[in-house]
Amino acid sequence: MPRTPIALSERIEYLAILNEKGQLDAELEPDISGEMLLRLYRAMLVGRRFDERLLDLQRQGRIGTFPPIKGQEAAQLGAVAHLRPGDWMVPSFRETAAELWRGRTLESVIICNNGFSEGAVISPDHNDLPVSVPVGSQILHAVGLGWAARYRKKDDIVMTFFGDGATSEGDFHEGMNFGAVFQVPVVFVCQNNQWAISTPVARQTRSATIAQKAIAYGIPGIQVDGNDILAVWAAAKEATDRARAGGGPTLIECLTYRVMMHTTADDPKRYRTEAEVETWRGRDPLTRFQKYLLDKGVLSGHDQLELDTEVLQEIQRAVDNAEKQMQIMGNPLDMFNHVYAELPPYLAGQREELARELATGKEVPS
Amino acid sequence: MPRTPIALSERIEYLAILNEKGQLDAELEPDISGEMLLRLYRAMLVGRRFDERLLDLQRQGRIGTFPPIKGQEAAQLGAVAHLRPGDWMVPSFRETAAELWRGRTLESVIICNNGFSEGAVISPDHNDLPVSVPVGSQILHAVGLGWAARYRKKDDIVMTFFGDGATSEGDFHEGMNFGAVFQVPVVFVCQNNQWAISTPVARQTRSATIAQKAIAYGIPGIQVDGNDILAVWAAAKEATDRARAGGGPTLIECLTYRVMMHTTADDPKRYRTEAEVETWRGRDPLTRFQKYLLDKGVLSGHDQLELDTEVLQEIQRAVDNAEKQMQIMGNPLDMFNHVYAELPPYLAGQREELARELATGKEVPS
Amino acid sequence: MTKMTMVQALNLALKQEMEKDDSVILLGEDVGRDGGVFRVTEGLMDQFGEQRVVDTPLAESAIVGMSIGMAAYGLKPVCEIQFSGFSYQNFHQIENHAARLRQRSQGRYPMSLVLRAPYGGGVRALEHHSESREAYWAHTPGLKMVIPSGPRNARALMVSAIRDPDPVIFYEAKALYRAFREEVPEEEETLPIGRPQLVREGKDLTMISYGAMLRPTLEAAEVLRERDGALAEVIDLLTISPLDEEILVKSVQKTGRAVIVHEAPRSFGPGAEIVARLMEKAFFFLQAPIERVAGFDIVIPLFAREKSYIPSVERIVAAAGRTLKN
Amino acid sequence: MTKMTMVQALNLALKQEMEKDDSVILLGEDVGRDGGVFRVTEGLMDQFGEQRVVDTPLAESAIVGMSIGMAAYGLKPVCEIQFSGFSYQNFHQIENHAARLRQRSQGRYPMSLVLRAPYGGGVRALEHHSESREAYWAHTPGLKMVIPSGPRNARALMVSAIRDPDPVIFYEAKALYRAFREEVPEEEETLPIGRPQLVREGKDLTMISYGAMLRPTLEAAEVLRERDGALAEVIDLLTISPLDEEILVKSVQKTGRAVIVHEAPRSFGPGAEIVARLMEKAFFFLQAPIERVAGFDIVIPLFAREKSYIPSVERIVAAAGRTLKN
Ligand SMILES: Cc1ncc(C[n+]2csc(CCOP(=O)(O)OP(=O)(O)O)c2C)c(N)n1
Ligand SMILES: Cc1ncc(C[n+]2csc(CCOP(=O)(O)OP(=O)(O)O)c2C)c(N)n1
Ligand SMILES: [Mg+2]
Ligand SMILES: [Mg+2]
Repeated sequence: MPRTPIALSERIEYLAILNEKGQLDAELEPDISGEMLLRLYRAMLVGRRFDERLLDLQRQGRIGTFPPIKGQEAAQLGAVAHLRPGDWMVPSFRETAAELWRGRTLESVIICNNGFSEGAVISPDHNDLPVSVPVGSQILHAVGLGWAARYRKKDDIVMTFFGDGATSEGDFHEGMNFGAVFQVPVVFVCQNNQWAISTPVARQTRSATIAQKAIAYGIPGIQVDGNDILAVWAAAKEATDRARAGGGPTLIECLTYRVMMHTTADDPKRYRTEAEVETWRGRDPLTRFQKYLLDKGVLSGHDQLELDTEVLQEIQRAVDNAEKQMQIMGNPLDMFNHVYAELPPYLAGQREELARELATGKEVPS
Repeated sequence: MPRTPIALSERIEYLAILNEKGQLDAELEPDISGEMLLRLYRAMLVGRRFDERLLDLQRQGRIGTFPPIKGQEAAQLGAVAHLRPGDWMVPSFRETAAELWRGRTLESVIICNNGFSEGAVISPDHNDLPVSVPVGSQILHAVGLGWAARYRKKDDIVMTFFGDGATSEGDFHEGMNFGAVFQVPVVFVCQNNQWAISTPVARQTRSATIAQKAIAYGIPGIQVDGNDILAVWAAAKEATDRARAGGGPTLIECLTYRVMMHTTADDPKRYRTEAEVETWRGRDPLTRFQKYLLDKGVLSGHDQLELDTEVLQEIQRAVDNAEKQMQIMGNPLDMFNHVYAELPPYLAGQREELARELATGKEVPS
Repeated sequence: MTKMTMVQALNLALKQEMEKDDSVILLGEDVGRDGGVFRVTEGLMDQFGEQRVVDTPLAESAIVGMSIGMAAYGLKPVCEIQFSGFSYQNFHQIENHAARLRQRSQGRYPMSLVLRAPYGGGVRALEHHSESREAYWAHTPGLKMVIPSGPRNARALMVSAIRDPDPVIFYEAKALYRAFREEVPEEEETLPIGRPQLVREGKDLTMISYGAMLRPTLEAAEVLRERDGALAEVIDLLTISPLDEEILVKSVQKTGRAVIVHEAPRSFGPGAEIVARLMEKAFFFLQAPIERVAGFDIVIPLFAREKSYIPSVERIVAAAGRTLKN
Repeated sequence: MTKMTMVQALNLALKQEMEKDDSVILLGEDVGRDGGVFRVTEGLMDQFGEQRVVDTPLAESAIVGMSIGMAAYGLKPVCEIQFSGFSYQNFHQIENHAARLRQRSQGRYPMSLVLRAPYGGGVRALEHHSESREAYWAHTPGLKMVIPSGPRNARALMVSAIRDPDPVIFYEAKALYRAFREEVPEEEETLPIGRPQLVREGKDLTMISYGAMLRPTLEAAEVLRERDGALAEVIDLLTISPLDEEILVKSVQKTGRAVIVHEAPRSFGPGAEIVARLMEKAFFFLQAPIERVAGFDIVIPLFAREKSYIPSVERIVAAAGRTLKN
């Protein structure tokens, strides 16, 4: 009965395929069709340009606070690309690229970011949950959805996203634990973008990786270069296949970086150096993937230019569209919608109060 | 950039010293003074006999519901024995033996279990928190206490207890994480007694051990035979020394067993087999330690008998005492004590209402 | 009809709804093998299997968060929180999501979810096992807050709660679980959520209560009749929120006097809202200040002193007496 | 005296108390390096170091639970929850422990703990960033619930809260953070917790409010004077709970009429308790039903429609007008 080392059944690995310069580790190259490669590239491009445009709109006061995603496109798209429409994506709040992949319209994003809940619509042919602001809370919903899918004997799977900061919340722990115990078909994707507002990941947790937290739950965990869409793709393929085959959940840690501010209300200069940001700019997932596609001959310089214009036009149309829609939106009475399936009497009375107030043009009765 | 295994800096080990038959692994035998060995034995005995007596009292309706500790004496005492009075013990609700070690009186336990909050007193020369019923919640208080001790540059340390069930709560996770990030002088002791009411530990978590959860936080974790007081002692010594030396927290998993019902309101026959309980009865920590002490010559058959009588008498005196005290306890107005440092006016009014009601002997004004 | 305790009646409701609808799933700590610490779910795992009666690990936020996911998928989870004193561990899941997911998804996802929890004192329980804090949920838009007062309405309300498209917090008074039996019909019975019931007619005074406090309130009404000849009308809220004040208002318009009885702390408690509603709609009929008989604004004491904390028949009668004197 | 925003005034209070008493410790998400997302703790880490201004990992229950341990040790933690909408993650730590540890330890351990959280709407914020749910805390025995209405009283109340031996939930209206400046004296100033303030004298009507709603209430009072010649008395609660009704009762005994204004949902909200207190103590002076002007019983909408949700001057004037007509 001496001190015996306990052998762990979980192995934690690191995976990278396309390096910072866009050079390929050919042995590990996943088999992705040319069509899919181009879809992914376009989606990254839309994610990037739309993010930039949202920032302009915010600075011009045409939308409210929003969280930029720049630099995290590969982590999102490499993962979400494995979902079928009937699967469930359960986002946090910084997954715009993934949401757009899942059929959310650019318009709806703008509308939502401008304070209209009408923007919080989910693409009718996709089974996703809306953006979730309370950090980590959505992880549990993913577990419930996965449980339900299995109960209904469907092969739907669930993918949920969260940040490095989220791993400190109790809900992360409870979600991972329930997910593991019930062996639900869920892929837990952590976008470790190194920061939670002003808190660096080293202060968020003392563990060397997020991936190794999987050991606490007895499930597989893997860390990937999250700016390398091939690595994310490969890890997510394994995890989604496992989930669909009834093999239970996986934790994927995507090492990436929040290149921009936390939200447009934040000023990252207060807490991190420009040098750090520069380093990570050098690891940009989009240019890296571009180089790979050019090298591979899937994309030509000409295609690239054409795509750029096309994407910018698409975004412009969406902005115009959204702004037009918002002009006719805004009946304050709509805020009583969807609170309950049916308005209870006292609340119906409150709605009438507001209706009367609006009708009298805020006239003050004397 | 291939798939690289990630090397973990944490090693998880298992420790046992005194086997089920009370046989010693002499190489690992910790150096404990004869006096301390006897103190520990006596404390185990008091813990055991008092628990049995409480059960009688409960069955006779002389106290309310309570959680028996039988079988977990070694896990508690081997750990808590390393604390100095000025240290902090932060119990869950099933640490009566540890509480008594820390100077809590038998009387106060009886009084508390009979529904008088006056029983929730902490020994004046020990710095402990009262029993905490909300599972896992106390772990965070331990972290705060440890943080405060370090801030005050004291070498006080903190030891907190919780069950296997508690490890599923978000508060366990948040506490371990904060403890690790802030490197507080806290020893986290999990009494893995195999059950959380009717839930077996295998359904509580998919990880093979509780100890390996330490890896998620980047801190040392160890699993010990919790019915072997020497193993618990050795592991706790290492952990308390580390904490006191500024080396941060440790997670100790004590493998033990809840031999009795969860609380006196529970009927374990509904969910577990008598055979399982029998197996564990065979691993009793008290008889095992007794054999060791007899073998070692620290205890004689005669001492043993004498001690038995002494302990039973002590318990009887405490029961008599407590019942006497409770007869003069019970001014309902006391329930207004300690809610605030000073009673606010409206609440003072409520106290007066009750006083008037009591004064009129519940006469109904007509 | 069989005479049933509230535990049995609730069990019947769950069983029958589960038989009818395979989207009804029970989950919680010890609800399966053990049948729940109060035995409300007894026998259901045997009948429906581990897929429909799910013993979960010990984590309230997860139980509720998982239920939210199940409800979004279209199931009808009925989750148990072992004691309402531990439902604060999942407060954020209820406030941030259960109460809002319908709204947050613009009506896309239903949230047919029942959270069952035993509440209230009177059973010599441990610390944190006796609170009555329904006002937290009642103040949360998007939720429904239901508290039955006996076996028969508990069964009917549970059936309605399970079928309700919105999240229902369903508090069960521990003190009532086995306190008395009532005839409960085998055939289906429902009660509308959001509708209080007149349970005793009167003309001199309106008494409003719910849950475990209904019986002492009724007893008090009887004392008033016998002793003073005063006829109290008694209303059982059943649904705390959304509160429908119509029947309360009508009654007070008739009697001009009201006493509200609950175990919850008085300040900012459910009684305050009832006073405010009656103020809004029946002010000109009021002949005396409305009285609140409630728990004190203190931590509910351990059980040795609980009796002085929880409203007694005497305390209710005394309040009614004051009201009637004006 | 310098003219300060509420953010600056709160910063001053924290700074001065930290200078005086090394047991005062700040902790929370982004309170250190970043100075807090609203900059209330700006510069304090530079001045006091990382040991006294502690950036924590992202976990609200841990922030509060750790603060409870610190307070039991004798420190005076002032913890920040980034938005009150995320204080439900720590609800159980507050309800189960902060509000009770003094009582649970028979007076052995103090619980001098301040939980700061921005609350309320009006700043075009994200979902879950605009709620006003002070009633949850107000209904919890053992807590104090404080909401200042401007820079000067925010500073004074924060000092008092830090020195208070009991746990104080301190809500800061985001809408007030930079809305206006007030003279704030450099020298120490405190305000008693538990004491509302008469901020405008009148005789025809009592208006009761607090936090961000105080200013529109005062504006409404001015409109009433100008337009109708009606003189409204205005009371600023400052402390929501424990609620001291004395000054409210005196005022209503004089005016016979009252309007209560808050952002929180109307049902089971703070206004209900005020109505109930006035019912208890001033019923026979009331000449008209008390009006509540409050948030609707719905999820507070995203910011595009917030203006119709939050009580406006017009809405307050209208309610006052109805009250005065009776
Ligand atoms: C429960 C909760 N606490 C605090 C916040 C405020 N907040 C929003 S995002 C954020 C940081 C999140 O960090 P991380 O999880 O790493 O995600 P990232 O922002 O990097 O994408 C914080 C503290 C919140 N939204 N929810
Ligand atoms: C937050 C919370 N949830 C539920 C309960 C009810 N409860 C009391 S003890 C217990 C099981 C605890 O199991 P474990 O942590 O293993 O401790 P043990 O009882 O085995 O000592 C449960 C579910 C509680 N007290 N607190
Ligand atoms: Mg992050
Ligand atoms: Mg256990």
